[in-house]
Amino acid sequence: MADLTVDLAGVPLRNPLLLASGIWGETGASMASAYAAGAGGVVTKSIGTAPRTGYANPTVEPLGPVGFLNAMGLPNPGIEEYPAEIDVARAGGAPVIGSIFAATPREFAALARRMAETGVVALELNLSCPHARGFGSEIGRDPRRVERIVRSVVGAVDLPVLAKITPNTADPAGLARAAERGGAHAISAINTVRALAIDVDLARPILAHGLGGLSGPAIKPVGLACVWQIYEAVQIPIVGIGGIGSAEDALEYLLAGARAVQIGTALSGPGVALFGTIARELSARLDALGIDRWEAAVGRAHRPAPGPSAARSPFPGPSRMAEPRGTP
Amino acid sequence: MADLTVDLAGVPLRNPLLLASGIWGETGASMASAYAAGAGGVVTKSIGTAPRTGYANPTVEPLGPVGFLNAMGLPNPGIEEYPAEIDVARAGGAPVIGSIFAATPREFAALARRMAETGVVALELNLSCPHARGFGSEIGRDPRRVERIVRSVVGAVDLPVLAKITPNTADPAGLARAAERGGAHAISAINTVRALAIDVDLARPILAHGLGGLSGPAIKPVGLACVWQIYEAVQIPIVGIGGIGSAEDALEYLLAGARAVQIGTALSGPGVALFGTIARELSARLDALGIDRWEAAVGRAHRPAPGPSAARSPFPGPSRMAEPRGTP
Amino acid sequence: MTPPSRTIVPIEAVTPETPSTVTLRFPWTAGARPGQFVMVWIPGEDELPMSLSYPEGPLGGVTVKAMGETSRKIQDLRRGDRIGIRGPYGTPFDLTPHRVLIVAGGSGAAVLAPAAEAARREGHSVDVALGAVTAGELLFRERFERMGARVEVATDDGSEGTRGYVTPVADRLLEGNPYDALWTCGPEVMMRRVADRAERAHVPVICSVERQMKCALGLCDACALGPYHVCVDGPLLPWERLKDLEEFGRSYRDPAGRRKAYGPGRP
Amino acid sequence: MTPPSRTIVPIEAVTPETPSTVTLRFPWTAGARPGQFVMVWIPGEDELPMSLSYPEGPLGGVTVKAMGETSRKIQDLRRGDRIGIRGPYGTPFDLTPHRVLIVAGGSGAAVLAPAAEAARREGHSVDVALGAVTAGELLFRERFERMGARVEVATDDGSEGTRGYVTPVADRLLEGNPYDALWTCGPEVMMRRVADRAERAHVPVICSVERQMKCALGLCDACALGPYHVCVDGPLLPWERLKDLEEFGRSYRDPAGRRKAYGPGRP
Ligand SMILES: Cc1cc2nc3c(=O)[nH]c(=O)nc-3n(C[C@H](O)[C@H](O)[C@H](O)COP(=O)(O)OP(=O)(O)OC[C@H]3O[C@@H](n4cnc5c(N)ncnc54)[C@H](O)[C@@H]3O)c2cc1C
Ligand SMILES: Cc1cc2nc3c(=O)[nH]c(=O)nc-3n(C[C@H](O)[C@H](O)[C@H](O)COP(=O)(O)OP(=O)(O)OC[C@H]3O[C@@H](n4cnc5c(N)ncnc54)[C@H](O)[C@@H]3O)c2cc1C
Ligand SMILES: Cc1cc2nc3c(=O)[nH]c(=O)nc-3n(C[C@H](O)[C@H](O)[C@H](O)COP(=O)(O)O)c2cc1C
Ligand SMILES: Cc1cc2nc3c(=O)[nH]c(=O)nc-3n(C[C@H](O)[C@H](O)[C@H](O)COP(=O)(O)O)c2cc1C
Ligand code: FES
Ligand code: FES
Repeated sequence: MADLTVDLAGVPLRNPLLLASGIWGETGASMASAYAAGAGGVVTKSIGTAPRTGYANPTVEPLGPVGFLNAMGLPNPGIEEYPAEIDVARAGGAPVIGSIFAATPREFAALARRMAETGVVALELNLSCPHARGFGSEIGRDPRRVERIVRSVVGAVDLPVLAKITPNTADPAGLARAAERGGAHAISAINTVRALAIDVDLARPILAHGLGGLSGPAIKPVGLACVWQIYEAVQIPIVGIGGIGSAEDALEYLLAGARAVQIGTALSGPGVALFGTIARELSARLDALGIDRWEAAVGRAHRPAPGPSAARSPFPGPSRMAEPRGTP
Repeated sequence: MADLTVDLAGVPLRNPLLLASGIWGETGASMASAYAAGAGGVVTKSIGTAPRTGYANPTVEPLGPVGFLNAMGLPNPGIEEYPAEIDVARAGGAPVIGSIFAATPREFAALARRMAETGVVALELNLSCPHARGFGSEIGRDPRRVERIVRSVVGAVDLPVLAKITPNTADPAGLARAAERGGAHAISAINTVRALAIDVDLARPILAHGLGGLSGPAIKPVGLACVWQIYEAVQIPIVGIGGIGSAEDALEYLLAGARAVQIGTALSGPGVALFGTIARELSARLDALGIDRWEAAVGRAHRPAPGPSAARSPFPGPSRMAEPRGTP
Repeated sequence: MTPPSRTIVPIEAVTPETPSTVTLRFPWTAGARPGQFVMVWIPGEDELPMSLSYPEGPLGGVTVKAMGETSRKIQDLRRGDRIGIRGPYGTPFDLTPHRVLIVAGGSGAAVLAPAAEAARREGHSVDVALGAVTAGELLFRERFERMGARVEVATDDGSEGTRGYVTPVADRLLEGNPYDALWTCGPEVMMRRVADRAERAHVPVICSVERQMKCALGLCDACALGPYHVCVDGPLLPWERLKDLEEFGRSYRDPAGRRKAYGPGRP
Repeated sequence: MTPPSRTIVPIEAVTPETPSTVTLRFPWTAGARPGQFVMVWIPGEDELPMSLSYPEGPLGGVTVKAMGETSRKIQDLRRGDRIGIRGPYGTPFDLTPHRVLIVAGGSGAAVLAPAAEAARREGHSVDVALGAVTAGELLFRERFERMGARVEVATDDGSEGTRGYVTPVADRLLEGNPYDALWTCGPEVMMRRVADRAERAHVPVICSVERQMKCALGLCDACALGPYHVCVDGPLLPWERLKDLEEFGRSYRDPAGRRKAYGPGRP
């Protein structure tokens, strides 16, 4: 059985499958059940200084096999009320990563300090929500601001800090480098991709907020490209996010450079039971590939086998059939 | 029957459905058959100064219902040989928009001059190919370079110039504004979205070039968001591109702000017959919506009906059933 | 795994049911079953979860009580206006029980009337305890009677039937009759009381539960109720799952996800 | 509209067919039919279109002649090596004709052998005119004989059968026999000549055509031949569609899309 344990910037996880921020993360009970179902850990909904109701509905539009479009508007109960939810999740045993959003380095630091007191194992900075005015990718698209915010948070708390990067940029690697310069301990990539759906009959955007963010199968290739580019640019670990719904998807991210992954949209339907399913499939698939430890294959696709051995197995192990050439 | 004719920056088109660059655009015969099948016009493959073979295969990877990933590497016969193909397309009656790519404003201008002699009705500048080193989005992500290139081309030729914008940016509207400042007569948006697919068994990227560009259904919401943002930022017309495969898709782009659209990936399967199908569906759908001219509804979703009338028909015409309230 | 997509439908009929309640009918055949709900988009306003009071096509329907801003605006829609519908979502009623007691408070009858109809079509017996603030607000009373159900009513103001809450009526029916299922929808305090009694009488209870909803797709956690998501695990939930949840009947979450205690007078 | 996706398969057998040709067999059952092709990915090298010499599962197969860099590398693959396969693509043979003449030049037999087998299974008669540079290069000669086809051969060097091209052999068979179909694959000049004669004998001709391929999905235009795309409209094209194309047999396009004249000695 392949070893799925992960060390994520000093945080030990039983497996690399994390609940993505904003999915099943508003209540402690939901986070606890994600962990009970097999997740390696959970990321909270992004929490701000004050309570926010978010945008009016429609906040989510299903786009068939392509994925989901959403603009929730960062609804959250605020940092004063939210710690009670973290308590519930932690009581269930889950390693909780606290996601926060704010507008300025100072506000980020204050929020981080408060979040750090709740017993979370790490912080994730939402620098990437594509549709909240004054937050998210509106600030996270500028490398200098990313660096400043990360530095401010890293100076304020004693926990690993993950910077969550937007794909809505010409240069994801540049944003990741900025976060690394600021002292980030890991990069999370990606958040949703800026997107829109229009209702033709009514001649208006479907989401109440107009623009939203695309998640699910459509963005898996986009997330992979970001992780790929970031892996070549930074030394710190990467958490891959975007369209992951199977062990195969998780492995693509692993080979592109992700040390852990987050799962969001794919939970719609199977629910958190998906974590258990993927964890089992992952072990089996790693065994079949001849990889005994998940962590041993991080970024492996960046050094593909050259020349004639390319068609040989890239991994030592059972899938390689060594037979003299020409055997019928 | 709704009127589908379009004036695109002074170029009259019989309908708004154009063949996208790089699809069926390497040979004159293919472009001619797209027009014969019902397209309003065709955009050529992006042509450079010298012949290029492009990358090794695999250059294209089908990604199921999500779309296609490709990195062709801008293969093209070069501007010296290509005019013969344009002759064939024009002989078939097609209004041909010549797409060009180059590395510098000077090279763009020289190429534009040469392309203008072939009898094309307009030029499209590929400032957005996401995977060719030294070309495309590598230069097109910088608004100042976009402005300089466009200005240089506009100064060199007497034809309408369309600037084709990348979605791999934090600010598509900013790129479009730069093109408008440079004198562009229209914006084409979008090119493919930077993306990657990895083969897990072989632990390597599938495309020979590694990174590629995503096209097809997955990017329709992304293209719509770009067109939406650009429409709010510029006065010049917009050509919407990305994941269009039906009249409904085209109408979404229309309402988001596109005056014309281009179709690429969706031709895989139905072939250019799709142009005729969509043109027919489009007329019928416009009729049903009570819109008598395609052009009359450009950008309509930016001014949705307010308050209580939102649920009424946004268009005058047959789909509105006016009945006294409470009729059983 | 592809969720049902949104369709825009013209309203074909607007029927006032009570002074505060209106039924909208629209062409829609999605194979929905009693107990399921849809997300109803009022363009330019909001999108609300609504049980299908007419789940089967060709005309689907929802019955909406004026509560807050949006549900009040819905009362003003007219024939020909267009709304968006996505769904159906959630769990339908199990129609095997032979003797069903229905306990409906306020707009709760919206989801229970089609369930009762389906049970009657299967030949099962249906008794209904129907409550409202006043006689004119007794929702779907005639519809229940027309299908051959026994209907007993209670009104807060005593303008018809028993004065006061519907719970004593339900208790009385439970005592005198051998039911094999109790289906209830209404204020949670009411459902808690009713279910408590039914449990003692060994009658299995199904509650139709309402919570804040945003995605309706089991993603956003807005509808979390203990470990359940009302949009996927519900809206019908058996009493065994609910009774130990300290939230049920006591608190709900507002759109920010804050826990709020149920005030007097609200569900 | 979802195109077939790529699968990675281990090579189960590598069979040298002639000194310059090798057959790769791999587990693959995609319901392909004779005449169709796949894109074969040699990781780290290239991806090439290859007709299926064994279209039906459980072991699919392609037969590859060493031509350029990649097809030469393919000769060195061994059992257990993994390749990528996507497809099947293109049009299959219509198997209704009762008396078929097959004219194969060089590696053209790769696509024609399984077609002949399928025709034989339908009980049809199959005659084969098989050409190669030299006796050892006569591809699938025994396979044709084993299925009960009449085989007549020609070699450029006269080491077996008629000396010279295969076209005179085909002409002779055409003169002496009433065929209702002629299927051919080989150098385009050869196909042009053969089809020309067959037309005069009123025998309908199907040519299996090769062009530069990139997407194989009818998108990139690399395989354009007149108004056709070989990857979707072909690779089998009836002579009526080809004969008026001035490119057919005379020019092809290189990977940059430049038109190149066929040199002597190449297809
Ligand atoms: C699965 C489901 C099915 C439903 N079916 C129906 C139906 O068939 N018919 C129908 O009329 N309604 C139904 N509802 C309720 C409906 O969705 C709306 O909540 C209701 O119409 C009020 O919406 P509003 O926006 O007008 O009011 P709001 O402005 O949201 O609120 C009205 C009042 O209720 C309070 N309130 C809001 N939400 C809650 C809550 N969850 N708990 C306690 N108090 C709250 C507010 O504070 C306010 O005082 C259903 C809800 C769910 C979840
Ligand atoms: C539908 C289809 C089915 C095919 N089936 C088979 C098959 O079953 N078996 C098989 O061995 N091959 C088949 N081929 C040919 C195969 O795909 C390759 O073209 C061949 O193996 C040479 O590839 P290479 O990369 O090794 O050589 P390259 O390096 O591409 O070229 C080898 C030589 O041929 C020349 N050349 C390349 N392409 C062409 C062309 N289109 N026309 C003329 N000259 C050209 C080059 O200039 C060079 O001299 C098929 C091709 C197609 C399109
Ligand atoms: C409904 C919804 C809400 C989300 N909320 C947040 C959030 O609060 N903070 C955040 O950083 N990301 C949020 N995201 C983004 C996800 O965490 C994730 O980055 C994205 O959805 C891509 O992953 P997926 O394709 O697996 O869903 C949200 C996504 C969805 C679909
Ligand atoms: C195979 C392929 C080749 C392409 N080549 C070019 C090109 O040469 N120049 C260009 O500007 N865009 C090129 N594109 C991008 C398309 O023109 C278009 O912008 C993109 O595919 C999105 O549209 P679609 O989803 O309808 O395909 C290419 C796309 C594909 C799929
Ligand atoms: S409404 Fe979003 S999870 Fe139920
Ligand atoms: S190979 Fe691309 S169109 Fe045929």
